[in-house]
Amino acid sequence: MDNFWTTLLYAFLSMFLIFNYGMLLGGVVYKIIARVHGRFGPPVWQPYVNLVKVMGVRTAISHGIMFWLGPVFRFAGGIGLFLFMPVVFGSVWMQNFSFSGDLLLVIYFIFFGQLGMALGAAESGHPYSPMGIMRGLAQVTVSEVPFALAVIALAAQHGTLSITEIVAAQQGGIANWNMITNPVATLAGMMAFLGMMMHAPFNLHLAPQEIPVGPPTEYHSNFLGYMQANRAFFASAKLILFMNLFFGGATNIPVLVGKTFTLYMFAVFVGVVNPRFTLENSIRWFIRIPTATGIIAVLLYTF
Amino acid sequence: MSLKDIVSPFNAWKRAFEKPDTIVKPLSEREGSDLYRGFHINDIDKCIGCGSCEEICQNAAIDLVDVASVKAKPGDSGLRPLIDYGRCCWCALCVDICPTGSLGMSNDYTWISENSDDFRFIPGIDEKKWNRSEKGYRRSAESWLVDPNRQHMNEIEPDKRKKNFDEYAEGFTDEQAMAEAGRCLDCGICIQACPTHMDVPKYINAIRNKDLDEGLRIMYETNPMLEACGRICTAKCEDVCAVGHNGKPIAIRSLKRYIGDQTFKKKDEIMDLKPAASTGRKVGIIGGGPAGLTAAFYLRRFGHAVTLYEQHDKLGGMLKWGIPDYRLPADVLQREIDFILRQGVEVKYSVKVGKDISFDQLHKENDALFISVGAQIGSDMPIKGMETEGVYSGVEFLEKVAKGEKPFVGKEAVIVGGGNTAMDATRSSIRLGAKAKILYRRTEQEMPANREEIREAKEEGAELKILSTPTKIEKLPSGRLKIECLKMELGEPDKSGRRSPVPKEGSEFYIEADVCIMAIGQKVEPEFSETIGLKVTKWGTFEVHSDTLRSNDKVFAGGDCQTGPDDAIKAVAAGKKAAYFIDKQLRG
Amino acid sequence: MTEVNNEENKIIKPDYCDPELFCTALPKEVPRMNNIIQKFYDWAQANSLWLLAFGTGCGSIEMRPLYTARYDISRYGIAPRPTPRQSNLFIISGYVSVKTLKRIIRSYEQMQNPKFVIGLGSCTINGGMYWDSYNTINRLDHYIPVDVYVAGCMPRPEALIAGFDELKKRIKEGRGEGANEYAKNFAWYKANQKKIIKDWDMPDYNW
Amino acid sequence: MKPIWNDTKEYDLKSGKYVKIWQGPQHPGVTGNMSLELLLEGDEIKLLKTHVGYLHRGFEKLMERRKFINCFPIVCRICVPEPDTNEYLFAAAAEELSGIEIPERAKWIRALNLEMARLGATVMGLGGQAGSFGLGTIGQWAVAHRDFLLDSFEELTGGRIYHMYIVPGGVRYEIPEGFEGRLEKTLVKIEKLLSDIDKVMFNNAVFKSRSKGLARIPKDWIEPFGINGTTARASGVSYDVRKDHPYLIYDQLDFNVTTGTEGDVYARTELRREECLLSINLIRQILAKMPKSGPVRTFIPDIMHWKIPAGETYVRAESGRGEYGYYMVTDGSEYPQRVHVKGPSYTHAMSLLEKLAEGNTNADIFGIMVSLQTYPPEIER
Amino acid sequence: MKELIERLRSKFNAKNIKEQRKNFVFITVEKKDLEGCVLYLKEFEGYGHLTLLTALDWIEKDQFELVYHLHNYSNKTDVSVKTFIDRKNPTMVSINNLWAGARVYEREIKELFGIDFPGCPRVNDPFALEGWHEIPPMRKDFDTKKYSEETYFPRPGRYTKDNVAQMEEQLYPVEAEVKNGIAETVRKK
Repeated sequence: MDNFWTTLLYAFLSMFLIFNYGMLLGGVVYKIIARVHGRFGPPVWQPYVNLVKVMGVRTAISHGIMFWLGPVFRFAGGIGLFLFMPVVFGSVWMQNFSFSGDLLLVIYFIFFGQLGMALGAAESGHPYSPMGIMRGLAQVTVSEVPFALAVIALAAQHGTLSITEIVAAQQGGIANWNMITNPVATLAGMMAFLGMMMHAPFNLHLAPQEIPVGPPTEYHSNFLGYMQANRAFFASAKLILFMNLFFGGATNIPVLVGKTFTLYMFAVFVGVVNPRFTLENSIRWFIRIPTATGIIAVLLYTF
Repeated sequence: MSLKDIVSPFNAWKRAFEKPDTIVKPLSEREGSDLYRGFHINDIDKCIGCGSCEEICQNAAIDLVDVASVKAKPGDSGLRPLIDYGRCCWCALCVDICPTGSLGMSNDYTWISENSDDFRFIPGIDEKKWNRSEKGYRRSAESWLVDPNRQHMNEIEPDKRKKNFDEYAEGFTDEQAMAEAGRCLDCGICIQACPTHMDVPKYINAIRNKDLDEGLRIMYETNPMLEACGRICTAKCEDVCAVGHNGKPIAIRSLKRYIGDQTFKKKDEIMDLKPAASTGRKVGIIGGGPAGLTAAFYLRRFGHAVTLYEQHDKLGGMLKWGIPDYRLPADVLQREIDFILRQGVEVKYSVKVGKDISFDQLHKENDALFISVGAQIGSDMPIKGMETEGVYSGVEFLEKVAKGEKPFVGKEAVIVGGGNTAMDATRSSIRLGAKAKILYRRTEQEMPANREEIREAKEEGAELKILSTPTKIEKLPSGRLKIECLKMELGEPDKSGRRSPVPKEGSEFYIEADVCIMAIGQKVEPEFSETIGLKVTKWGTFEVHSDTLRSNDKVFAGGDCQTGPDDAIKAVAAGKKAAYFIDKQLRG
Repeated sequence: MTEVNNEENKIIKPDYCDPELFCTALPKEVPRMNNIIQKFYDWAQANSLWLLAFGTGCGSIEMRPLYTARYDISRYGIAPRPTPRQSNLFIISGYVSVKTLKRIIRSYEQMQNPKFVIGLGSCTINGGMYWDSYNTINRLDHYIPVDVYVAGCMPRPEALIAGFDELKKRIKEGRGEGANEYAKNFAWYKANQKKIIKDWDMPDYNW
Repeated sequence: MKPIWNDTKEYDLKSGKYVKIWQGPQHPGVTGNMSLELLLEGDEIKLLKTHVGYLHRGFEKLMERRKFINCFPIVCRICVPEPDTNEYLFAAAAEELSGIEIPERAKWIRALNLEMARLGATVMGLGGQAGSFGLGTIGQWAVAHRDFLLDSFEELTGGRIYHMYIVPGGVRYEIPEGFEGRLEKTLVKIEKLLSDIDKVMFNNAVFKSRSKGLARIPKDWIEPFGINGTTARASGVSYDVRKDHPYLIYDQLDFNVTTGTEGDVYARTELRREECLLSINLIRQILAKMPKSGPVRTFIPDIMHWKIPAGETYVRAESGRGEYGYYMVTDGSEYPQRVHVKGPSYTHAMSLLEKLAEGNTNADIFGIMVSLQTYPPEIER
Repeated sequence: MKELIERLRSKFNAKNIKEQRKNFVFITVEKKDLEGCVLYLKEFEGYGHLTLLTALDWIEKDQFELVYHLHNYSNKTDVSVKTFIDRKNPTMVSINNLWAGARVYEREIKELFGIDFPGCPRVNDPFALEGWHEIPPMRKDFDTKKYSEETYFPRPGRYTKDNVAQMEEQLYPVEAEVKNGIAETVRKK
């Protein structure tokens, strides 16, 4: 980190790339889902058009300062999550900011956005928003538990809380990936991953049938634009995180694309064919299976 | 919950590798099915503007509107349906009811507009992209909502009826009348076709409502000779009947007869006509035929005193003397005339104007005069042998029959002509015991007689010899007649649209018969015309103003003596018109 | 035998008029910018139509095939949204009863400025087959501005897709200004609405 | 004795323990255009009230001022997914009162039409049930396959949604040539779909965990709540109008009424799949046994002024959702004195749903509604 | 069926018995007997299913008619119990304690016909209509077309022509004048 400004520049560049990647990934995944439905699906660039559209909406209603801080918080959460992870291991410009305890910060950032949304959505006054937030927070919290346990197991395994170091430890072939070296933690982590990716069966909080789109019910215009942009960020950041933690990170961009896409497809693969859990079901499930798996993983490395 | 339950759902992914169900180009790939009920189309030339579609539309989506390019003509109101797609529900009842089958639906279904007022158009007139669509919903024979078959009156079988002059048609039963009335679409296209413009839908509706008394009242508004007309009318209305375009027309005449038959006993009670306030004016009517009687009836309703001068000893004119009893029984005619007379008409029987009383005297005595003497003299054919014994004119023959004289017909009678008089003569001669043969110079389609008459005549054994005309009649030594004839062929259509016959060279032939009845037309008695000094046309009819029937200040003329020989209903119309304008003139 | 249970139910009264949840400010016209950015926005608006998933009448039965595999309108960038805030296209699918009209107005007013309305079927144009019903409004354009009408009863999904095309054209030409028209003629629309909705128990404008 | 449905509890809204929300009418999680007034404690429904009337068009009033022949295009609008039942029932009531006999072949074609409509509606219902729990994939397939069936309808009747094919006196049109073959192809497609739905929905751990035991209807609720159709059969009451009061030609077809035992959402959904298979079976039977030719329509006397003698009757038919009934009273004029339409879900949506929802979570309410097959237009008409 | 009818006749003085189909009968009872009759049918004769409950407006007789249609699942028969109530002050006993479904029917009838059912829960809540101030719409004296035309902006500028009038005008104006002039004289008394 010889020159702060260069790093910052690189960070912006990678942010730009990852944003576009997230957008395109969304488009492609919709197309794939559509194929299962037996149709063609929207064009790949549709997320961009949607983004321009919402940004071009002429009026916007704010319900107060917290209301518009919600998307900002969320956006910050996404960027925060992204900025503390090495995107391409060993690359100069996609290294981002890394320090020894960044894994903890990352876990925090995953949650951060939801909290911000909670404040904003509560301000909106629409009953569906708090309900969605309530469900969303419960969902995130409950999937954080096995995730945290898996992270603890990893930390115990590698003796570090730095993502970069964890990635570094996994270099040198598939046999070194945590997926192989620590399968139980990976299992717990991947189950948590399902819970975080907002696909069925764990997407009750934004289900249109139960409550219209959940937290963002009242969000529109540029608020929604920020949230959409964040979604692209957040999704790809999460993918990168899981790739880094369990699947050996990426050393170049094709590997990055391949791994993250596969990871995303995993969530989609499960999501398309399943209905949603209700919240109790989902909490019960998370407490039971993934958490137990996580505890086993932790126990395995503690003893 | 088993492992199977977790794994099995992933089967769904195999659909990802199948061809999607999506229609790639929905706007061009999938047109409506062959039967699709899309936007309307209308064959403007076939459409008669009857308004059945408007009537049946429960959404009030259809309006009948003026169309510049279509003019009203007999059997076509000139209006065309305009459809509001802000109302239409595409049920296609309008298509299913359409009597002509002109209305249909295309299989086109896209019409987008920014303006809600756009969604109206006249199918077939306004240019739309589906106008010439071949596919789409059309009314088929089975989906037509109207029964194409008409009810038939029970008739005495031809073999029995040809033995006597009894009325052979029995009239509708109640069920038949209801069924037949039920076929009527209430469109009213027939009203125009009727010379006296009877409110046909109204009285059919009365039958439908089982309110025959009202039906009778409705009919008397336009026609006081309804019982006679219910039997012998030429039923022009049925020719234009909307249902007739694709099925048999409504039996309007029979329905009229049905009302008459059911109500005649209580006619006075039903009609309950109070004498109108007297105006103190006097009107004289010369000739007690349908025109005269009609005029008399309505003039009485206007409150004028009426005197009828009749040369015979019975009223009825041609209805009495020209129509045999099997079609119009004498008592039916008589009871109808009696009803008119009960309105206070003074009749002078057996008075021939110009002989028994002078025209000038009448002219002086009355405030107005209506001449309805009819065309009583049979026309002659310009051929040799007309004066031969055994050659009658149609009217002469029928008059004899009507008087009960039983004229000689021998074994074989030849009737020349194709009108109703010819048919009457034919069937009368059959009833008198002859075999009848009809000579007509055009084809059967062109015959002016009613179709039914022709059919029934044939049923009774009349032989039809079309495209033939007599050229000479000779008396054979055996006492029989030899009628030399010529074959004809049809040439170009003339002004009236009928194709005129052209003689075929070298096609002479002859037939033998005992009598020959010339039913080729009638004319007004020339001696009478001379006595009254009215203007006379080249056909021998009186020339009067065509609208008001007025010639000079107080003389009116109408009926056959004005139009030339025509049917009874025309005479009724003339009588009515005369009554109206006489009244108008008398009131100033 | 008859046990009369006459307890007045306590929670039934809908408290529509919670002043905290409504804004009473009147709508404002937001004019179009006259530049290339506006053109770009118009293009995006046209190609990303989010329609409000509110099945107001029988037409909603044909919306399902549209969203789903057979017709798949997502190909054209059209997607259903469950909340009026995020939608910019309102499809009035057929007849509108008075009770629904009230909800339509609320939903419509909650949509944000460039907003479009498609009137589906005869019923929105001139009353359709319910022209003489005491409970259905006859002409939609008297209550909210309508951009495009699609004739039919029901219009086929294809007709609706053609309607979308027409709407896109209109938006790209810059004529999809229903929201501004509504703001401009607010008094007229509101008077019409109030004529129909007898017990008007909400603010005049719910944004 | 206080009946179970009358124990109105009171909740103190001011305590802050409860939240009251209105779900619908503008809400994708409500079948059709109706709204639910929910009182929630957390996620649990304490009290539910349904509000209908958003689709009230006054059909019964409109019919009173329409002539008999003009009523048949309007009745089908009462039930959008399955309009044919309405058309049939109106025609049947009018025919019974006026004493019109319809041709034999028309009866078979009517039955074919009804079964096709039932199949389409039930397939879509299955998709809706999957969608109500978030399994959109099945919804996509099901609606698309219903659309294939609509193509057949379009070919047979000329209309896609509203067929207006069954008219008083018979049916409008002869079956087009080669129709049987094309219909068979669609049936095969739907059979394949049903086997896929089996795999993806009925053998789905998540679906089972959500729907089993949800909104169970005990057998002794059937009568007081007036439950019918698949909802009643899922609780073990074998009542099917086709079997118990055979109309048209159903007495000449060979079929059994399937019943469930559990009476929960899963059982109701499963029974609907059985209904689909049964409909497919019946369509095949009908096509095989139908007389091959003959008239399809008798003329109605006096079409423009069709008068039906004074009388009254109630006719019923089994729709995809249960017993549909028409009560018609005539007074001898051209207009019906009164037509009352009894939709199958009339009581389901109000009294039953309100009772069933109590104690379930907000998230399940849509699933329950779909499983009861509530359909607002037939409730308020 | 015959015995059932006999029992109903003796117990509740059932009149106007009309067997519409075999196993389907209409009976009419007095207003006061109605509740007892349906209760008897439900509890003792097995008619446990209330198929429908509806009302009819006989405005000429100044009466409302209520129809309770009951169905028996076991022997598959139907009985329709009808009763007439006064149109001036229409009230009827509620049967919501017998059938849960009846409440909805009663609410609907209350709204659409204005027949009151005291004791039925939520009977005064609006059912299908909102903000309705006219007479109940299903009553015969309510004219829906007139109401619609007065309330909902009918489209101006629509016109239609009578084809008979059009032909009169275009083809035979003089005769039409004659016809009308004459018709009057016959109608004149």
